[in-house]
Amino acid sequence: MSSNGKHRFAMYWAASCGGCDIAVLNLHEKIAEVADAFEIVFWPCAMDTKYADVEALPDGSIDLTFFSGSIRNDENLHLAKLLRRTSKILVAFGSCASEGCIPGLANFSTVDDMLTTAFETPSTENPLHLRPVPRWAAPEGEIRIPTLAPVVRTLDQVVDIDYTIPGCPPESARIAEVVDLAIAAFAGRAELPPKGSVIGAGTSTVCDQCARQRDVKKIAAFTRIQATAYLDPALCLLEQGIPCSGPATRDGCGALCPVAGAPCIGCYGPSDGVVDQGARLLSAFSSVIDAREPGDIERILDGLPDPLGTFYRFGLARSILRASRPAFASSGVEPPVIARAPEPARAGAAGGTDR
Amino acid sequence: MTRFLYYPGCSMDASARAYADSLEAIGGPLGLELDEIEDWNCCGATEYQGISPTRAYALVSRNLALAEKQKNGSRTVVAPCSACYLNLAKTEHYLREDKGLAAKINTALEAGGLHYTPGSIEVRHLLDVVFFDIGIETIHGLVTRPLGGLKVAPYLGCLVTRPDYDHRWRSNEHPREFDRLLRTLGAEVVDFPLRTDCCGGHMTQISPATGFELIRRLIHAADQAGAEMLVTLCPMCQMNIDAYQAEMNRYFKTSYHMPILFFTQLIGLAFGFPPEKLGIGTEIVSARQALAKIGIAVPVTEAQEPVGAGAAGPPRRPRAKRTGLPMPAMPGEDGEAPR
Amino acid sequence: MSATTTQAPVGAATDSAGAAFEPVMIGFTCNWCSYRAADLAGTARIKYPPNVRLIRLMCSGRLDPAFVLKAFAGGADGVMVSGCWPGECHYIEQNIKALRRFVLLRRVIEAMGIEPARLQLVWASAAEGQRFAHEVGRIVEEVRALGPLGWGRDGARPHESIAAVSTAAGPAAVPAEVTA
Amino acid sequence: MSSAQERIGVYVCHCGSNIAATVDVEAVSEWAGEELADRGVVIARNDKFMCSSSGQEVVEKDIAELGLTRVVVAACSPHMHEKTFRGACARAGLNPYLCELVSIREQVSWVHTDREAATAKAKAVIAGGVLRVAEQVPLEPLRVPIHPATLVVGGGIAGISAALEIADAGFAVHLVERQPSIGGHMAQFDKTFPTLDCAACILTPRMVEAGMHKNITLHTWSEVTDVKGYVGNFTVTIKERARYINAELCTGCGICQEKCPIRVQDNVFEAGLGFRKVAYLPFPQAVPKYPVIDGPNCTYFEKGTCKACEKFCPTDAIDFTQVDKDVVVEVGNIVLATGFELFDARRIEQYGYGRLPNVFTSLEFERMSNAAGPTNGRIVLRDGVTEPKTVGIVHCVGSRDRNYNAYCSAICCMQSLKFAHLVGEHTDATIYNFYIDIRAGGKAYDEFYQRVLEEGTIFVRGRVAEVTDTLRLPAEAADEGRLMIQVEDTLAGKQRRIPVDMVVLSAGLEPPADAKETARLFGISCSSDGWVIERHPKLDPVATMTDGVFAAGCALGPRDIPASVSNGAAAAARILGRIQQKEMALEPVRASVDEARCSGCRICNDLCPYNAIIFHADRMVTEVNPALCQGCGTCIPACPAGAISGTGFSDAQILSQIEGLLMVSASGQLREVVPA
Repeated sequence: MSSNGKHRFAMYWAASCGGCDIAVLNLHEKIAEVADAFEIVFWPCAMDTKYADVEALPDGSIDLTFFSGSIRNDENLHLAKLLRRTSKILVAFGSCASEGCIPGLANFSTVDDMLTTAFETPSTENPLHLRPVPRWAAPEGEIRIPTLAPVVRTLDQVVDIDYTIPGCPPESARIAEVVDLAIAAFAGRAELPPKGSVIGAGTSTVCDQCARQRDVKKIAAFTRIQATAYLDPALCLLEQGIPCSGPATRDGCGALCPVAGAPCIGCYGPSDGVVDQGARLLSAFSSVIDAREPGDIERILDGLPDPLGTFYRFGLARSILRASRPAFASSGVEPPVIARAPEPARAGAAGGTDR
Repeated sequence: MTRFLYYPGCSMDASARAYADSLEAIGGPLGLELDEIEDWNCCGATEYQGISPTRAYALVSRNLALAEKQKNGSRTVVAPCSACYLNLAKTEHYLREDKGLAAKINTALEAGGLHYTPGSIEVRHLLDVVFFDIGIETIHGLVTRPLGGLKVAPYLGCLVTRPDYDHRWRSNEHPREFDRLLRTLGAEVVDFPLRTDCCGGHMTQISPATGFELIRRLIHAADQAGAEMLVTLCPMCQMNIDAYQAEMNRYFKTSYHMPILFFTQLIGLAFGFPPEKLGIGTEIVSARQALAKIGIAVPVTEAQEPVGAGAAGPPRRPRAKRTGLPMPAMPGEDGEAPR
Repeated sequence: MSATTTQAPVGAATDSAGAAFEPVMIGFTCNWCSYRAADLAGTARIKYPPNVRLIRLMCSGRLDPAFVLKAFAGGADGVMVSGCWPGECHYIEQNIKALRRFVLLRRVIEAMGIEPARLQLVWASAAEGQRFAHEVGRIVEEVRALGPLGWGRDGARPHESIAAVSTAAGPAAVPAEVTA
Repeated sequence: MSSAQERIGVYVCHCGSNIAATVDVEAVSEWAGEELADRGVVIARNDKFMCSSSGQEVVEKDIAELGLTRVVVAACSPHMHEKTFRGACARAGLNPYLCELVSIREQVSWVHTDREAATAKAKAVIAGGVLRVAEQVPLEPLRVPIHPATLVVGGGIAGISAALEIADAGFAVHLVERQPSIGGHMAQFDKTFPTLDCAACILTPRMVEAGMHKNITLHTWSEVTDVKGYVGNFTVTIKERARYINAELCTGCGICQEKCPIRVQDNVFEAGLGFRKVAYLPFPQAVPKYPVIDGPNCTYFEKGTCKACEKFCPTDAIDFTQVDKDVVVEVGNIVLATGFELFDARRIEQYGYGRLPNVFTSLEFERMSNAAGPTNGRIVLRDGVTEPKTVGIVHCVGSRDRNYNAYCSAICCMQSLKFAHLVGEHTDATIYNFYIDIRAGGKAYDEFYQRVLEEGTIFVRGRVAEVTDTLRLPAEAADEGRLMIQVEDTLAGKQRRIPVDMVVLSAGLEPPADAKETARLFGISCSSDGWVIERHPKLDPVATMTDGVFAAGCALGPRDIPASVSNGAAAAARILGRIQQKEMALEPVRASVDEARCSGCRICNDLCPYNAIIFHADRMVTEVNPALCQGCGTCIPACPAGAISGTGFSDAQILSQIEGLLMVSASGQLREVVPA
């Protein structure tokens, strides 16, 4: 509670594209309500508050924090721990914070590969082969820039979180609902959902909200949408051989993409109780392909040129394997033996345990 | 056009001159391109392996090494003679199976600046290539003078279908592929049960009595089946039956006149080539009489034995008339047993 | 998103004590065929290496790719999936669906840097105890040759500390509070 | 982590020395007690014989006194004693499905030699069991009603025995037979060994009994085309092929057979040695007595002419307009008594069957020696006239042979001895039997062998290499026209060439050509040879792995008539036991859909061969019908939303078992297992 009776609100963007912040701004006039109900203490995208100001805040003094972006470097981790300390309710906001999202796809490659791609491609003018150096003893003093972690991690893999809002970005309408809920809850007019719930989304999958007509699935060939001569506007995309992640993705977005004729790419993450969204897609798609001989199966699966990219586009960092072997091994540092206590398990909503 | 490496073997330009001539003639229409292996050497026939196997394999491997070096786009060596085919095929197989032997052989070959990588060369008999690669459809298309029901007994000899490492033939003892080829030429193939029985090999030198009995048995079975001639694909079998038929007749006091030709000669005839271009007439037991029946005139040459009165061996047993109990059906393509 | 170059196996084919590396492997079997083949190998006293620990499912079709991923992530060096021969499935054709999932799953783990030979499929009928034992032996030797996968341990796991990955000269001091 | 609250008992069995010889059982149970305590293990014991009543009592006592909520038994295999320990838990008041049997005998001690590695694996397997059992939930077996009717497929002696046993107990039987009459192969024989009973004399009374029995419905000239449902509730479609003879009107007088002008070779009943008419009854004592018209060979169907049978039929029973008819029956259990087919002797070209006229097969000889056969019982050569002076009988044709069938066909030795006796009885020929080992293990079998020896049959021990008509001169000139048997006489130690006039090939037994399709139709599995696989080769020989489907006779493998009859009776006894119970408890392993999470994406809809997955278009959700679901679980991992779960093998149980199995390193140390 701030001095003028308003609740404190903060939003931060770790390794993200800023789309989540824009989605919040996208509340249009409702943003004024937020301003009325909350005193915004820390929002780097919208205000010029310094880290020191937040570090000075007592524990739990920020009532509601939306933390978007995944944990890529030590600065992200530092802020995650700081905001955990200072926030009463810490929400993993958007796919990056909850699933790893597009930044999480970096887990396929080693940090070294990334730096090479960034600094030493033919189109880059870098004759001295310079690379960013975390510490540099400049005359004025030591300059420090954040250090890349070998693998990207989600917010709940580094700190304990209270809620998750999925989506890339979360639909503004869903954000509005959460804001209303928060305002009502703080005013004592509503009950906060159990800790660990997924809010701002449904409990079924995108298919539930998709208007396309669904029939028994028997896929003779996978194709990419741009390669299909004719796309039946009314029929389910998967049945037309387009790899649509709708059946394994939580609903809440209103099935915007399939309705618009584009396959769902899974940005709202797995539905309740699902351990690995990619495994679900992999199992579902392969179960219904129309082939019995290994050769035919291989031929049909060649229609999915990039199974990893298709199945783990948003959920790689939270998947069972989390990252490719080279990415893990690239750290080169012998990991400390992890204490027996399992790390903070993400208590999924509606009682679905992590198992 | 199918291109192969060619291992002629010693008999092709000697006792099996007719085999070579007829192969030469039909090579064109069949689209067979046979590049002879330069500086090939003897294959050791059947005896050498009995005396010293490793040295015999080294002798044969030299041909394989030469073939490997000469690769003309094909890795297959074709041998028309069964003995050469089997020696080459068996040696290649052993080299692949036994690493130790391959090493020993290669040290020997190094002396001549040669080396052989096991598995790099495939060895096949001429019939195998004609039947499976060229195929009876193509051959049927090329037949201009069908052999008009000439009764032939198909005789493969003992080496081609045994041990048949890569299972090309449907059966080791009763293969039917040769029958289908001859039938495509328009000949009538008699039910000859001794397709792959022994012709005696060199037995005529070691124990004439045994050799003659083996030859008699083949001729007798062919005669009983009503054949007018035997057809073979091995110079050794052809020579044994052709050259020793007279002595066998004297030994058993029979008067068989059973000519034996190479299948390439029959193919040549069916393709319309004149007999003399196919070496027909150079056989000792003349085929003139049999071929005359189907309108092919064969000039007389001096090497031939005076034409007998054409009397065959002992009278043929009458075919049992079908009054008794029914026989089981033989559904296979040409009386072939189900697999 | 093509996978990066697969890393050479992290551990050599012998573990620290110099003894031959003993892989720990999970084997999924189906109740009607491959599990009974394993039992038959037992009653026939056919010996095979002890590295594979079997899990009984009602059918190979019950196998969820997530189980295989969990096995690898949990420290298994190899996974064997087994079921009835196509056409002999107790549930008529459910092993065909297992085959479909296996083919796609193998592509996914290969892209994640796990050698495909660590995940193998074996069909074995209830009468093939000998074959089951032989296949287990073959697979164990193939995985032994690949060395430990070590996904749950020795580096192939998201260690909590953020090690400075610096390619330039100069030691990378790790800020104290950053480590977990 | 729910396992923390459970109170788990671990019981490790020595199984005498079967387990203890390779696994350090004490160490393992001690380890389980200590290291798995924090996973809920409150007591860990080991016992010489856990499955003994004393062993079970220990479990029951612990459940009562220590308040155990889960039990893990490390012993043989769930297929052996899972029921035993579930029973013990039930008796102690613990839901039986909270008990897990993990195999450390078949899958550890018996198959590994290194004691340290085997002990380590035993620990891992137990850890897997403990973590898994914690996730198990109490279940109740599914009760399904048992339909009292039974389907018997195959009208041979095994099928007839099963049908009669069940019908005599007062329950309905549908007996389906592919041929026009029941009787099977036994009807073709003349005599049976070793008693030389006339086959027809002992078989036809049973056939008539079956034909007349009020509880048996015969479906001859028929085939099963479709089987749906599950134990206790099968829906079977039987295709009754058109006989073109109206059974109500036909008196079985046989005039149609007599007047029918067309004769064809009878390759079924006469084994190709005789002929039959197109309108025919396979043999006089056929049951039912209605003939059939063999459509494809009938002139009427070919050219629309003839109809001789119709003209002369006194009761106008001929009806060319008949069409195949599908009959659907409801049954509770099924007996497969589909019998055998003879090995096709033509496949062994060296024996010349099909090429050399005087080479016969065993079934041809059976027909020849049968008084009602084509030669009225006279033993003659293929010309139908000449009596053989020397006969060679060859054992093991196509059996005990790596190139054909590796197994021994069990009955050919005795059958060959019978042939030798019959040839001796009908002719004064010299008889040779070429054998590898005489297998005469049945009652009075070996005595029959001695008798045939004393009757002068010459036994040559060796596998016949070739039967040929090519003779070797001059030695064999005298045998012109005869057959020569080339054989290695292993007792005399030399090759022999024995001239004979007639050769009888005792061909082995093989499963019917369509054995694999039959297995697929009834949802059972066959061995690679094609014989039906028993639920347990020793202890459950007439049941198959599919509940409600039993097997009897040669469908299970080569066996003689007494064994086939006892198989039939055994299968009948098992079924009668089931019918008495009126209902049956099925393993509660089923899938179910959480409709809240199901989005109706329909990916699972086509995955169930038992059509247990139903889609409700109105509510756009899918449901699994527990009655039809067989519990294979294939739909569970296919659900992209994770909305389908399965009892007995849930995700939680298997994931925990994986974690448990990985807790122990190859050398037996506890490993950090970090839940990924």
